[in-house]
Amino acid sequence: MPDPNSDRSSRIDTPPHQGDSPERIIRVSTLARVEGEGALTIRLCNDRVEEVQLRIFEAPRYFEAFLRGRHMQEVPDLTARICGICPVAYQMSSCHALEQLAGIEVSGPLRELRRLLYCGEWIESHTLHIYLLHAPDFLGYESALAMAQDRPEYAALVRNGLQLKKAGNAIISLLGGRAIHPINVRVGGFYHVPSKKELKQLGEELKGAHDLARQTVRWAASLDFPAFEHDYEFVALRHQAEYPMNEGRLVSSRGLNIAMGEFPKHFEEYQVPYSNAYQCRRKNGGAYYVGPLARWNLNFDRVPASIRQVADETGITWPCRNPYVSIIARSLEVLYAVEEAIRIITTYEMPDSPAMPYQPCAGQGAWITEAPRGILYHGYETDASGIIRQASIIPPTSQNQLQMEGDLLRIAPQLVNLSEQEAALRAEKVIRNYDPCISCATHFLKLRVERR
Amino acid sequence: MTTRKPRIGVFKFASCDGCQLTVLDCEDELLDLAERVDIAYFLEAIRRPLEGEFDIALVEGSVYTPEQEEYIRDIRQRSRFLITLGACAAQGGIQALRNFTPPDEYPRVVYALPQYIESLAKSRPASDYVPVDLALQGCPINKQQLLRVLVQMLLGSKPRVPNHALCLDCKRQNIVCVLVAQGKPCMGPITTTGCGVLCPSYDRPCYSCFGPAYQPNPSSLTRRFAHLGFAPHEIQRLLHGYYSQAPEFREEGQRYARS
Amino acid sequence: MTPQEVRLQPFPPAGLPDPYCPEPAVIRSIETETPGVATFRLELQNASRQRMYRYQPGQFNMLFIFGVGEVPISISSTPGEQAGIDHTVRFVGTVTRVMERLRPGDVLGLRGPYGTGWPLEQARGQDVLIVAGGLGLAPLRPVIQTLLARRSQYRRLLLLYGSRQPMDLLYQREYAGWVQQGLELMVTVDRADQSWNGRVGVVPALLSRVSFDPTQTIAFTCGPEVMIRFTVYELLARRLSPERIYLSIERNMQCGVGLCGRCQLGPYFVCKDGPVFAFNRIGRFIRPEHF
Amino acid sequence: MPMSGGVPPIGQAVVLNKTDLGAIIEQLWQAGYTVIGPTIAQGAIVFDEVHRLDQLPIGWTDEQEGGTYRLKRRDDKAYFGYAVGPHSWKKYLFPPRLSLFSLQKTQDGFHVQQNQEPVPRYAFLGIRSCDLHAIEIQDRTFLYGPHVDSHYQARREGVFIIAVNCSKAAPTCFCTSMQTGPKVERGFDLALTELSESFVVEVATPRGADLLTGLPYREATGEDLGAAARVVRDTASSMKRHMDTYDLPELLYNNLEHPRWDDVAKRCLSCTNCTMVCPTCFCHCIEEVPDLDGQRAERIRLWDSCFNPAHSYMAGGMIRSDIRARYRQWLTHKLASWIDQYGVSGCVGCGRCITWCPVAIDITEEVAAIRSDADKRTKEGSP
Repeated sequence: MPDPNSDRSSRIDTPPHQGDSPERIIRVSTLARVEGEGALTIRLCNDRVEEVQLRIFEAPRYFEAFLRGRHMQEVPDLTARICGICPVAYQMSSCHALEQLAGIEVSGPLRELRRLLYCGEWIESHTLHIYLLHAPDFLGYESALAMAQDRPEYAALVRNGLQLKKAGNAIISLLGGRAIHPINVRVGGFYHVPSKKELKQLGEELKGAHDLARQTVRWAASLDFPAFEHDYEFVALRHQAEYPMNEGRLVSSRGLNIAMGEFPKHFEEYQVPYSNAYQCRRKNGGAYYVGPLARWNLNFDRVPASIRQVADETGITWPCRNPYVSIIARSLEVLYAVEEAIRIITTYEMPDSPAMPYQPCAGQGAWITEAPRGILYHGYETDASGIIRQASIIPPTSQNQLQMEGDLLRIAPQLVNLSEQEAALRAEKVIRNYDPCISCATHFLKLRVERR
Repeated sequence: MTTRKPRIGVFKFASCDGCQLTVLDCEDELLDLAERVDIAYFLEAIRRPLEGEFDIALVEGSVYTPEQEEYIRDIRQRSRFLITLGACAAQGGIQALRNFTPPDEYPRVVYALPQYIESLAKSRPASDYVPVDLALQGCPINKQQLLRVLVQMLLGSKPRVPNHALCLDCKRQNIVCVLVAQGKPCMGPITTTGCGVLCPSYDRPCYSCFGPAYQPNPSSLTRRFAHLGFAPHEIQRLLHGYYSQAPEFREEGQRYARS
Repeated sequence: MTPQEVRLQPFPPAGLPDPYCPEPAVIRSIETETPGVATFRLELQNASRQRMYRYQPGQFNMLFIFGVGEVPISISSTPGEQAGIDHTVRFVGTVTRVMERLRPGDVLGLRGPYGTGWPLEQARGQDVLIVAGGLGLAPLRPVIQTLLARRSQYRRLLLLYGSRQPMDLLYQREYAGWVQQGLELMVTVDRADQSWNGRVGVVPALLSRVSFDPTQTIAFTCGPEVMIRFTVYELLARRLSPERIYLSIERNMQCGVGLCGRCQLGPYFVCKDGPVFAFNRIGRFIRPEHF
Repeated sequence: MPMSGGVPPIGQAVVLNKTDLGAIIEQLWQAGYTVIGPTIAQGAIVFDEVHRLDQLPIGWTDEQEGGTYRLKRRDDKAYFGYAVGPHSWKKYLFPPRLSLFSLQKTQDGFHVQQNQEPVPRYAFLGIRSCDLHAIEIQDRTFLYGPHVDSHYQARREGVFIIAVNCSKAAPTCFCTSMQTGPKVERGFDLALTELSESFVVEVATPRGADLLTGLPYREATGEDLGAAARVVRDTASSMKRHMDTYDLPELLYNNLEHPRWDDVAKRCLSCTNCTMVCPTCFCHCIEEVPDLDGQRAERIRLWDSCFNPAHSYMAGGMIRSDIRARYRQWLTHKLASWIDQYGVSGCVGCGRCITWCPVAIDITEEVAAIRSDADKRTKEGSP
C-alpha cells in the first residue's frame, strides 16, 4: 500500500481494484477542515472492516523536550505555540500548574479576568468550528466560503458566524494583546490589566454577540443529525458552582470523581508496539470522550436557567450520546461564554496589581483546564531557580483519539454500500464531530489497526 | 490588469496553525477577500484537492519531515509568488530549538520508542529549500500586514514589509521605553516591527516573536542587559526563542551559552 | 527685562493648501523608449490648471498611483514645446512597476513641479558640455532642446552620453535631429553587441577625447552617482572650476517640498535646494560615501 | 499691595498661591482649550490631558542618566520638581501618526477628501525653556520654508503656553551649552517660577493677563523676584553635562571620516529612540493605506527617523547603508547642517537622546571625542 504521506493531496481517491480481490480501501489522504494534518484509511474485506487507520502526520515539534531548561515564567508563552487555535488553553493549564507548584492561588479580579479570557477562546474556537469547519458537513459544501458564494442566506449565516467569532477574538485581543498567542498572560496573572472603561467598551461589543449566539443555537438545532449513539464515558471537569473552565474535580459519566492531580492514577498514556503513537486511555483500558458534549452532559446544571431553557428548546434530551449533536453543545457553550463574559465585565473591579508575586522554587505541579476541545493536562517539575526539568502535556485530541477510532469502527459497516467518495466523506464527518486539533498533538501519532 | 482572479493556496508545514488561522481571523474581510481572489487550496477551511498552479502561495510552518522537503519543492513549482507566513517558515520557528541539540536527544525525551519517529534532525525554513519571494515575520503573523501585502499585490505593486526596529513604532505610539524606565530586558531595539508594539503597550518587554530587525546590533544590546544585571543564561534564552535560527540571534545567543 | 511674545515672523495664514495633495492627471501617450523604460505624457485633468502649469528644465514632479504611493520623476519635456508634461520612467520601483501596466487614458496623480532647474541663463555665451549616463539623460533632454532652440546664444554644445548596452540608449530617434541643429554628440556603451560599432567604455572616459576651454565652459551632468563622481573629478582635473560644474542628484524624495527630511544631503534638501547643484556647493558632501 | 481681581499688567510679575493653578487649568478648559500637562503614566512623567491639579506629578521627580530613567518621590510637594520626560510637545503639533486626507476612486480618476476632524486648540502647561526653543525650531521647518505645512500650522497657531523655569537639572541636561535655558525668555503667555509655597508668574500677553483676572495674586516684590532668579541660577550652575559648540559645524564637516563614527556604530542600535524623543527631529514618511477593495485609500503621515534604513531607500539600494552612516547623518544634521538649513542648531540640550538611548550613547561625549581627537591631531600637525 502506498504511504499516505507521499501523496500530499487531499484527493479522496480509490486505488484500482487489484484483480478480483474483494479488498476495498477508502482513503482520505489528508483530512480537511481540521486543525493540523491527519490521514484516514479504512480497509474493508468482503464488506467486513479489516483495518481503520487514522494517521496524524503532523510533524513532531517536541515541546516537552525544549521546555526543559527554560524558566517557568517563559512557559505560558512557549506552550501557547503548541496550538494557534486554542493558545489560551495552553497558557491557562501552564499557569495553573506552575502556580500550584509555586504555592500561590490567583483569586479575585485576576481569576475573573482569566475566566473572561477563556470565554473569548471558547467563543472564537467553537464558532470557528461551528460555522467554518462543521457547517459545510451538514449543508453539503466543501467550505463555508463556497456556502457563502452559493446562496445569500448562507452568506448571511457565515457573516453572522464571523461576527460572533470576532467577538471572541475581541475579548482575547483586549486581555491578551492579540487573538493568537496572547502576550499578556503570565504565571501569577497578567502583565497589564484592563481598565473598567476598556472592559465596558468590550461589553458593548458583546451585546450583539449575545443575539448571534442564541441564533447559533437555534440554527444548530435545526440541522439533521444521523442516528448514531453510543454509551461513551464522558469526562470533564466539574466545579461546585460554575460551569467548568479553569478549576474543578475530574468527573465522568461512569462515576469517576477525582481531584485533578490524580489524573495520572486513573489515566495512562501508552505507546503500542505497532505504533509510535501516544494515546490516552482509562487505566482499565477504556476509551473516553472529552470536549463540549462531555462538558455539557456533565455540567448543564451549572448554567443559568435561561440557557438551560434554550437547551431544552433544541428538542434534544440531555445528556445526549450522539457525537453529531456536539455542534449544539458547542453552540450552547458559546451562548454561555458570551453571557459569562458579560457578567464578568459588568462586575469587574480593577485589581491592585496585575499579577500575584511568586518565588521560583523546586517542585512539582499539575493542572487540568477545559480547552475548547476538552480537558488539557499539564504537569511540570522545576529546580530551585524555577528552571523546568520535566514537562508533560496531554492535549484533548490525544485523549479523544481512541474514541474517534472507535466511532470509525462503529460506522464502518454503514460505509460498505456507499461509493468510495461518499464513504470517505462520511468517515471524515465522524472525525470532524470531535473538532480534532491535530496541531495540539504534541506527540507524533501514527495509528494502525493491524489486520487480524 | 488581469481579469482573472488570482489563485491563492495556503499550505501547512510543521506549525501550530496560527498563521493560517490569521486568514480565517479576518472576520470583516474574509468574504470580500474570497470575492477578490480565488482561495483554491486551504486545507484547514476547504475540502478540495490540491491541483493546478497558484499565483500566490502562502506557506506556513517549517520543513521538519522528509515528506515536507518534497512538498515545499512541489509548492514552489506550482507557484508564481511564494510568501512564507511566520517564524516557522521564515527561520524554523520555536521547534528549531532542537537544532542546538544532538539529533536523537529530543525523540528520546518525548518517546519511549524513539526509533519510530520520522523527523529531520533540524527544523528548517522554506528558504533552505526553495527561493522565497517574501517573508511575513511573526509568531504569529500580523493580520493587518497580511491583508496589506495581499492588497498591494492586487494593486499590481511589489509588496514590501517594513523591517525597522520595533522602537520606531513604539515611540510613534507614545509608549515609554520599558528598558530605560524600568530596566526590563526589551528586545525591541533589535526586533523587527510588525506586531503593533504589543508587549511594551502591555507593560512587558518585547521577547522578539517577530525576529531580528534589519541590521540589528545584538551585541550592543546584550552588553546593556548584562550591565543591568541579567545573567548569561537569561540573555541566551532571550536570543534563543522564537527566532533562534536567525543568524544574528543564533550567534549572539551561542556566545552567551558558552559564557 | 520684559518678557515678551517674540516670534520669528508672523505665522503664515491658516488654511493654506495641503502640500501633499496630488491632482488627477491623464496619460495622453506612452512611448516605449528602451526595454523597461517609457515616456509618459501627462496632462492635468483640470484644463485651466494644465494651462497655468509652468516648469523649468531640471525640475521634477511627484507622480502618484492610487493605493500604491508616489515617486519623484524628473520632467523630460521642454517647457512651451507641447501640451503635455513628459516623464521618462524606468519600471523598477514599487510605484513604477504599476505604471508599466497603465495605458493612455488612465489617470494618475501629479503634484509639482518641484526643485531647481539647470542654470540656462548662466550658460549663455558659453560652451555647454553635457555628460549623461543611462536614465540621466531624461532631465537633460529639455536642456538640449532648449539650447538648440536658441542655438545662436551658445557656443559649442557637446553631449557625452552612455548607457550599459546599446538598447538602453534613450531618445535614439532624436539624435539625428539634435546633431543637425548643431549638437556635437558622442555616445558610448559599457557593453557592446553585434549591432554596435560605436565606442565602448564608461562615459567619463569620453571626456578625455574632447577638448574644451575651462574658462568658457559650463558642464551639466546627470546619471548614476558613480558616473557623476568620476565625471566631476575628471572635469576638475581638466581645470574646470567647481562653480561651472552642475550636477543633478538623485535622492529618495517623498514630500518634494523640504519637509519630510528624507532627501537630505549635508545641509541641503535635494527636493527643494536641488536636484541641480553647482559642485562648489555640494562637493564636500558627495565625497564621503553613504553620506 | 494686593492686586487681586484686576487685570495684571503685561510685562510684570505677580505672585500666586500654588493651588490657584487649579483655577487656571479649569478656566483654560472653559475657554475651549485642551490643556496638556505633565502627569504620571507608565513609570514616567509624560504629557497628557490635565483637568485637575492632582493629575500633576506633585511631589515626584525623575532620576536620569544615560540609558536610565526612574520615577522617584521627592521629600517635598513641588509641582514641577522634575526635569524633562520621555515625551516632547511635538507629539501635539506634529502628531506621530496623522491621517492627512483620503482618496476615493471615481469614474474619471480620483477625488481627494481632506480630513475634516477638528484640530484641538491646545494649552501647554509646564513647558520648559528647552522645549519652547524646540517649538521655535520646528516652526522654522514647518512654517517658514517655501512650503508651509498646513497640518502643523493648524495646530501651532493659537497654542496657549504656560512655561515653567526649571528648578532642577537632570544630569543629562546641557541647555546652558546650547543657550536654550534654563530660563524661559520668550514665546509664552505666562511663565512660572516655583517657590516653596507660591509661583512667581511672569505675564507676557493680554490673554495671559486675562487668565489671572479674578485670581488672588499679588504684585511680586523684589524679594520674590530675587528668589525666582536664584532658582534659575542654581539650576544653571548645577548643570553637569556640557557641549563645546565652538565652530561645531566645521569641526564635524571636517571629520566626516573620523574613526569615532566606527566606534559609535559598534554601540548604536539604530533603533530610532533618540530621534523619537528629540523635540526638534521632524523627519517623517508618507504612507498610502488602501482599502481591501482598492476603491479608497488614506494618506498617512508618520514620524520617521534617519536611523530607519528605509529612510534613505531608493529603488536600487540605501544611501546610508550602515549604522555608521546613519549615526553620522543624525549627529551632523542636528549640530551642523541644521544651522545651514535654519540658522540655528537642531539641538536644545534637553538631554532626552542621552537618557532614552537604550545603550546610553551620549551626544556630548561623541562630540567631545571627535573634538579632542581633532584638536590632538591638529596639535600633532597632521591634517
